[in-house]
Amino acid sequence: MEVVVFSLLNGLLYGLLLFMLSSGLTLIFSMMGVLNFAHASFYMLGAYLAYAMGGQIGFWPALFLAPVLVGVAGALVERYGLRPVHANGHVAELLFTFGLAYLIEEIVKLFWGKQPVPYRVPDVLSQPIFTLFETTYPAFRVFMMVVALLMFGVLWLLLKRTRAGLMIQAALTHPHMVGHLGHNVPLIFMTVFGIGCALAGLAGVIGGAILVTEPGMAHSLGPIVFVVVVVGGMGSLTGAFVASLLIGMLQTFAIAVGASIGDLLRLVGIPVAPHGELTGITLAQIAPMLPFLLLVLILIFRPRGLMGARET
Amino acid sequence: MSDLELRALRKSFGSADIIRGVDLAVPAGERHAVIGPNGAGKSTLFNLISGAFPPTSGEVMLGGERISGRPPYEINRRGLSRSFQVTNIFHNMSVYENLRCAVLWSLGYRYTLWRSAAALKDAAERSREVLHLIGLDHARETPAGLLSYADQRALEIGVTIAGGARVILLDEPTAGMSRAETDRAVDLIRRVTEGRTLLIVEHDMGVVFGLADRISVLVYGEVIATGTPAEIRGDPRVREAYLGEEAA
Amino acid sequence: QTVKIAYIDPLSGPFANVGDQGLKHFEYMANKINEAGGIAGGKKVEIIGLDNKVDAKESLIQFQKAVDQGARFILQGNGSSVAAALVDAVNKHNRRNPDQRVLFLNYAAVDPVFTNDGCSYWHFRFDADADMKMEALTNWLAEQKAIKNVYIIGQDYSFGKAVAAAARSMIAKKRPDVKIVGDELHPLGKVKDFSPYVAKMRAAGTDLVITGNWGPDMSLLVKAAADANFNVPILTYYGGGLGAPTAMGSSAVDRVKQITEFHENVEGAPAALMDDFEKKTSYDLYYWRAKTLMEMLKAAADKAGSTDATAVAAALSGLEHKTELGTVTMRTDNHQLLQPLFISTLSDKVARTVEGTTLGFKTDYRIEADATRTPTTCKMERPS
Amino acid sequence: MLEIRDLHAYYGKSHILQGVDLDVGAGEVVSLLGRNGVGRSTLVKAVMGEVPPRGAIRFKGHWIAGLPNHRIARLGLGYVPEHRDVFPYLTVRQNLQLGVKNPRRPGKWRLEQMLDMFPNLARRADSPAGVLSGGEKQMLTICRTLMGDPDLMMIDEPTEGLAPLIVRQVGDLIAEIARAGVAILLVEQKLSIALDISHRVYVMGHGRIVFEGTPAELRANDGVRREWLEV
Amino acid sequence: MTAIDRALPAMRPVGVRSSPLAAVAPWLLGAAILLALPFVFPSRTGFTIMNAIGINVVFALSYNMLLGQGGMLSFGHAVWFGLGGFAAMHMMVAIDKLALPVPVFLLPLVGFAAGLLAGAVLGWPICRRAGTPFAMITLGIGELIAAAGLMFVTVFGGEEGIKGDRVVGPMLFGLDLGPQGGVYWFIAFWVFAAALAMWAFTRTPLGRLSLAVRDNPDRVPFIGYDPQRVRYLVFMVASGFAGLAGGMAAVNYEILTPQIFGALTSGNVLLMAFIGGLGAFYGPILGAVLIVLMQSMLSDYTEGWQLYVGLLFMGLVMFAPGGLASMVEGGARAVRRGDWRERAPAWASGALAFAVLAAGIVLLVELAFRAHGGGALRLAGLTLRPGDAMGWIIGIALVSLGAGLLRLLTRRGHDGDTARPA
Ligand SMILES: Nc1ncnc2c1ncn2[C@@H]1O[C@H](COP(=O)(O)OP(=O)(O)OP(=O)(O)O)[C@@H](O)[C@H]1O
Ligand SMILES: Nc1ncnc2c1ncn2[C@@H]1O[C@H](COP(=O)(O)OP(=O)(O)OP(=O)(O)O)[C@@H](O)[C@H]1O
Ligand SMILES: CC(C)C[C@H](N)C(=O)O
Ligand SMILES: [Mg+2]
Ligand SMILES: [Mg+2]
Repeated sequence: MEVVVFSLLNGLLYGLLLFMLSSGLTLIFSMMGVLNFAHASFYMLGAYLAYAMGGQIGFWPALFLAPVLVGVAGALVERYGLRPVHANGHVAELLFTFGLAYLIEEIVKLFWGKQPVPYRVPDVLSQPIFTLFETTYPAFRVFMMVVALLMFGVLWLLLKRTRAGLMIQAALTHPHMVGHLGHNVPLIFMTVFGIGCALAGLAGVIGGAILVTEPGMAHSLGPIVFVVVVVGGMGSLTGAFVASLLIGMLQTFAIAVGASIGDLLRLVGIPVAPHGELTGITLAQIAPMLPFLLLVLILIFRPRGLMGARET
Repeated sequence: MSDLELRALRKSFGSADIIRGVDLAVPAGERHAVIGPNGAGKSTLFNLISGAFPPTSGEVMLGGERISGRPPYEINRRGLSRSFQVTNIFHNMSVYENLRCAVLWSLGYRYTLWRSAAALKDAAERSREVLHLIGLDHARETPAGLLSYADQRALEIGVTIAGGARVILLDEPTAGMSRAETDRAVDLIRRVTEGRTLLIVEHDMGVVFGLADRISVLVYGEVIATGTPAEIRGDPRVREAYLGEEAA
Repeated sequence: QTVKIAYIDPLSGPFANVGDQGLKHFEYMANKINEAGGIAGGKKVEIIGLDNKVDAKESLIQFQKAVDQGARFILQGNGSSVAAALVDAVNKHNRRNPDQRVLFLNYAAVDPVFTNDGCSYWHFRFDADADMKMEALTNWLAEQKAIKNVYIIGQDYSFGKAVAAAARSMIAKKRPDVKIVGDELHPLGKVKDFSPYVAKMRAAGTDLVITGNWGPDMSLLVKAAADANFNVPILTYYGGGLGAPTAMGSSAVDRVKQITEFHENVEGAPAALMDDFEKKTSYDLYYWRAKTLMEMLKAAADKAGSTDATAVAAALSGLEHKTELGTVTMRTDNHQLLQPLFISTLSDKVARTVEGTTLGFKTDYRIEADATRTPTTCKMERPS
Repeated sequence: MLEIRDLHAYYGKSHILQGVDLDVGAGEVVSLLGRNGVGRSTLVKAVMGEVPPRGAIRFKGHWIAGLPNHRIARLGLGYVPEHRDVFPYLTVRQNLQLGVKNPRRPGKWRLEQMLDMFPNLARRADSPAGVLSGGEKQMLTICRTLMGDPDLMMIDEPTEGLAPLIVRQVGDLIAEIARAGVAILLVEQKLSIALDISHRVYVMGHGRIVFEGTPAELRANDGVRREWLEV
Repeated sequence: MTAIDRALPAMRPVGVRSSPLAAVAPWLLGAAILLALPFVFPSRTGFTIMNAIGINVVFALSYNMLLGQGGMLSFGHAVWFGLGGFAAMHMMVAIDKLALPVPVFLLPLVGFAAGLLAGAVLGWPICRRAGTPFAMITLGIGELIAAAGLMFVTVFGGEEGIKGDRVVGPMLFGLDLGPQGGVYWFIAFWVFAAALAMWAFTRTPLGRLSLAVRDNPDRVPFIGYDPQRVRYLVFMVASGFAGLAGGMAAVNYEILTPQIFGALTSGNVLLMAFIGGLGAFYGPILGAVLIVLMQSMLSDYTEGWQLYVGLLFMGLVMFAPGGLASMVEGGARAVRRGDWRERAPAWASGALAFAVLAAGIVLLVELAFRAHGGGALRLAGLTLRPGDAMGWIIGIALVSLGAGLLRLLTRRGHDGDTARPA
């Protein structure tokens, strides 16, 4: 019982964190079609900026300023980096962001060193907010969930209300034509990219405090955000949201269950040795690979993802 | 006996019925034109015949055997080849490469990976013939994407006939061509389809009446009339549904 | 001329900070030796940092490079997995190139196998192995009658497994009544949030956690525990450094214990040295054994009057050496260093704090060098 | 309204436009005739900056050569390219909506109006434009540009692939657009319509203007017709 | 994702009608280079690096089969490399344990077989998709195998990996694989053989068809070919050669760890292929050389080497999207056309501008790295300390100068001048 409740909470938390991360990528990858491998790096940037500014101006202003700065950085990258590269197609863009990821990591090391930095949230947020089975639940985690949900809401409106979505989709196949109709495609792309990065930054401000803020943090979250977007379905924000939660739950429960493959097989009536090479592997060990398993299966059996509009 | 035959062919996308029961028989060696208003379903008909997608019901017979429901490459291997309304060639490859790729299967090379393509005499020869036939010898090594529109259309036809298919489907081959180019194209088509079965969609009546042995008129997914050019020209329904006054 | 010493450890990737910290230690100690006139009659020593990303294969590439650049001494510690590969590589190399033999000076890879079945004459270990440390930890546990349920969690590789194995057998011996309620291995350096594990521990009614985790795996673990204020004592191998203290809040005070050969509040720890070290490297002095290692290397080289690997090896094995904390000995039978060990607890009332926090460690026990001796199965073939 | 002076354009090394002068007055319908490959499309592309133009182009008094195309469009210059560039993944309706430059200030052409005019489009209003028939795409592109109510429309081969009946319709539509006060530069193959609806015609050959005059004059001038238009 | 295909530079129909000599010449040259190298770089280090390059050359070429030929962007090519490698490694162990009469020299063949087989099995579901779905599946498979690798300890050895000894079994050509030098000849042989085989592949009907599939997959079914089948076959062959490279790695390093399956390896090969240039067959070779050199040497000179690597990628992608090959081609074309004299100045000034810019950046970065803890920066006599402004000023000056020059040059490059009669 207890375990289930906490797994639910933790799953939810991790899921929402994933969503914060991937929501930005949904814009950049599944709408603009840019395979942005530096996305997690912008997330890291957000965390470090928040840490740095938090020291000067306090957490709350930083909570807003850091993402803005990251967004601006992103916009600049789009304008002076990706835009010229865009003409050479997606592989070029991809490699550009590859390089960018390196760059950002090194720059972070330059300024803040290789050690994790003591990035703490204000005490109001580190207070326990409620207690379940004598486990306290820190206010900050709840705060994070709220922010995530807000992000979802705002983005959703943004995409519904504005024509930007349409223009981007159109521009993917016929950029010139969209221009001929009097729409400033480059500007739209720059803005959207900037917003995407800002979202990553916001995720960083929060994720950095929940996890640890260190130069390796981007690297460790790299591919999984793509899993979320693709599993959710290209161009579908709701999809990304559901996928995040799904993956969050999947992983936490896998750990919670902790049964070994052998046990499971025996459950379904296949008698096997308890501690064989394969049968000895526990779900907990498999947990990290589950998202990718999901990714592969989805792409093979339902390439449009959970809620994808078009096939990737 | 008829080379290509459509039997009670139907196609609907979701709720929209596009092809509503088409029966058509094209005897071997006939040049048969399909005309009809925009959106009547002519290209869809071609897509069904060539296997781009399966019919909702009914069947397509090629030389007496059923081809409907088969994937396009199998249909093509059985000797039916089609061109596209919107030019559909290999833009980054040279004109010559375009043609050579188009002849390979018909010469039985399939997925060969132990012989150099350059060393295949017959393939080279056939490609050169076609190249000459469509009058693009001068552009042999030009990337297809850089050809002028008219030349691209010519190459489209070249790629379509290169495989030596018995039945040829051409979808608006002369669309967007000036009189001069059109006449050249018609001449080309006449030559390359010599002794083959041709099904052609055109809006240029000059071309249609000049080329076709028989004509079918497709309106909203149904064939409302089939006959010789003379009959069709005379048919009031056709005038009213399609030709308007022009043909008069 | 200079004696090149290759330091092969992660300098990039998730464990970069761990590797960097070690590198700074050895560079600092090398400088001290050079300032004091070098080794074997005035030769300067030079540390070459080589990045292996905690990957065994990468390490061998770096090993190749080290040898190519003329290094005859290899320092490595981060990851028994890597160490295993290096031991093998060094053996092969010394067999194939008897004229340019190489020594492996292991300062932290503590899988016991290297000083037992897998031991090599060319390998010397300057850190107490997982068993020796576990002996000490379990001796402490033996007295904690209140503790009934122990949860073991570790990284899924030889070292983590070694720790778990040691814990299981020794607890069974010393505290048959204690129940092992959890025995978990997680992928090395891949887990981002340990909350699920903590939830599990709590659900299992754990009242003591034992872990050999290090680097992010350690910091994230304690952090998750702190966030869920899961306040049971944790017995660690690496709770005292490598980024862990930064991550634990004050809630960890009096709960996180570590077993090490040193911490900054050990009686007899040379304050001047520690201050200078912090000033120069902006790290705390964590690897005391780095000092011991370099000093013993010097001693051996001086004794042999040469820096040739074979000669140094001969001098090193069995060498006795005095440090501020007591006398240490390099066992001849398996090349394992015997040195005093300390069990210490995180505290907020200490003279010296770590990693810029307000926390530091205070000694609970001191285990004398001889008391750490464990039986060995090592049969090493020595060069004739 | 649109003045082009000594316009040159290149594709890589090949010199396509070799100094073209051309004018379109307000509310005027002008046709640009010529064989395939003489450079008519290139001309309009150059005006929109899709091919880098060399020379002077003035629209409503603004020098527009080299401006980004969206700026040009916002000056009121509409462009319907050849080969039907519909947005395949968007529905017909969405395609038309994107034609509108500023949703807050809709122009004189209404979406419903368009759909009435072309029942085919109405029928497909909510299916992706990619599946439209060739002709339907053609109509869609014209309507889409119209939605941004331009003062001058450059239409490249509007009747390509249209059934005779529809060709008439399009002819009428263009005439109607013109009546609504929109100037039109029409690139056409089909002499019949071009000559019917336009006030002036240019004939182009090998990157130069080889004839300029009224339809009547062109009809009269067999020489030009034979040399530059027919076989 | 047609966008990917659109992205790719058209791969020239390699010497479709070129004379036989012209076709053979490059290979003679290549062979000559391979033979000469050991005498040019006789040091151990030389061999170590050259061997690494050799392995990556084969790996990168096999990758270009996928991307350059088939238009398939894969993030999991390391899988086939790794599986081939482990197969060879286990064979090596077996040769030792069971004293099999198999020469280690032939192990790459085992790798090839394993790669081919794995590609055939896993490739079946993978190749059902193209474009982005394909890319993402390969990403997933890569991560999956990488994670699984750590679990199946008996097969992949967990974190410790699997070790082997290459000086076992019968010798071939009396070649002793003990010393690095011996290994070089082994590598050289397989590099040449594999490259030749892969080049031949591009000329076969299947090779040509794969180009067509990359270019316009929708048209292919209507000329009688099944694009999915074409992709699948190309994928298999590419996997095979990746496996062969893995086999070479097994022999060279005598150890393999599951990390080999990781995104890092897959990312690297993508970089090598693209930086080298997908457009020409030899492109990936250049890429492999450059990247291996950088990764194995740069780190010795500076702490910030990854920063430079990052900048280099960004720079190359921006200014030489066609990769190194495209530069070479450009030069060659100019020479053929004989107008290289006119162009030379432009190139020279461009190179100069780059050099200045680079110098500036390097200076700044190095200073920054020394800012905390590090000592002073000594070059060409003068000593710069992060403390004082001097170095920074120079650096910034250089950067702005270089950037300015570049801008100027690129400006002149464009023919955007639009006359405006006053
Ligand atoms: N996949 C599809 N889904 C929905 N409707 C479709 C689809 N494909 C075609 N249609 C519709 O079917 C009708 C027939 O299309 P088709 O392309 O066959 O017309 P056509 O006769 O070729 O006209 P045109 O002469 O203009 O090319 C069109 O109204 C088109 O919108
Ligand atoms: N992208 C391109 N690259 C190189 N040359 C091109 C390109 N597009 C067109 N051309 C060449 O420019 C010339 C003019 O092309 P354009 O499209 O303007 O002809 P056009 O007058 O519009 O005739 P039509 O459109 O009826 O074919 C043609 O000869 C064509 O070969
Ligand atoms: C650096 C240490 C944490 C390495 C660890 N003790 C091991 O043996 O793997
Ligand atoms: Mg059609
Ligand atoms: Mg045109």
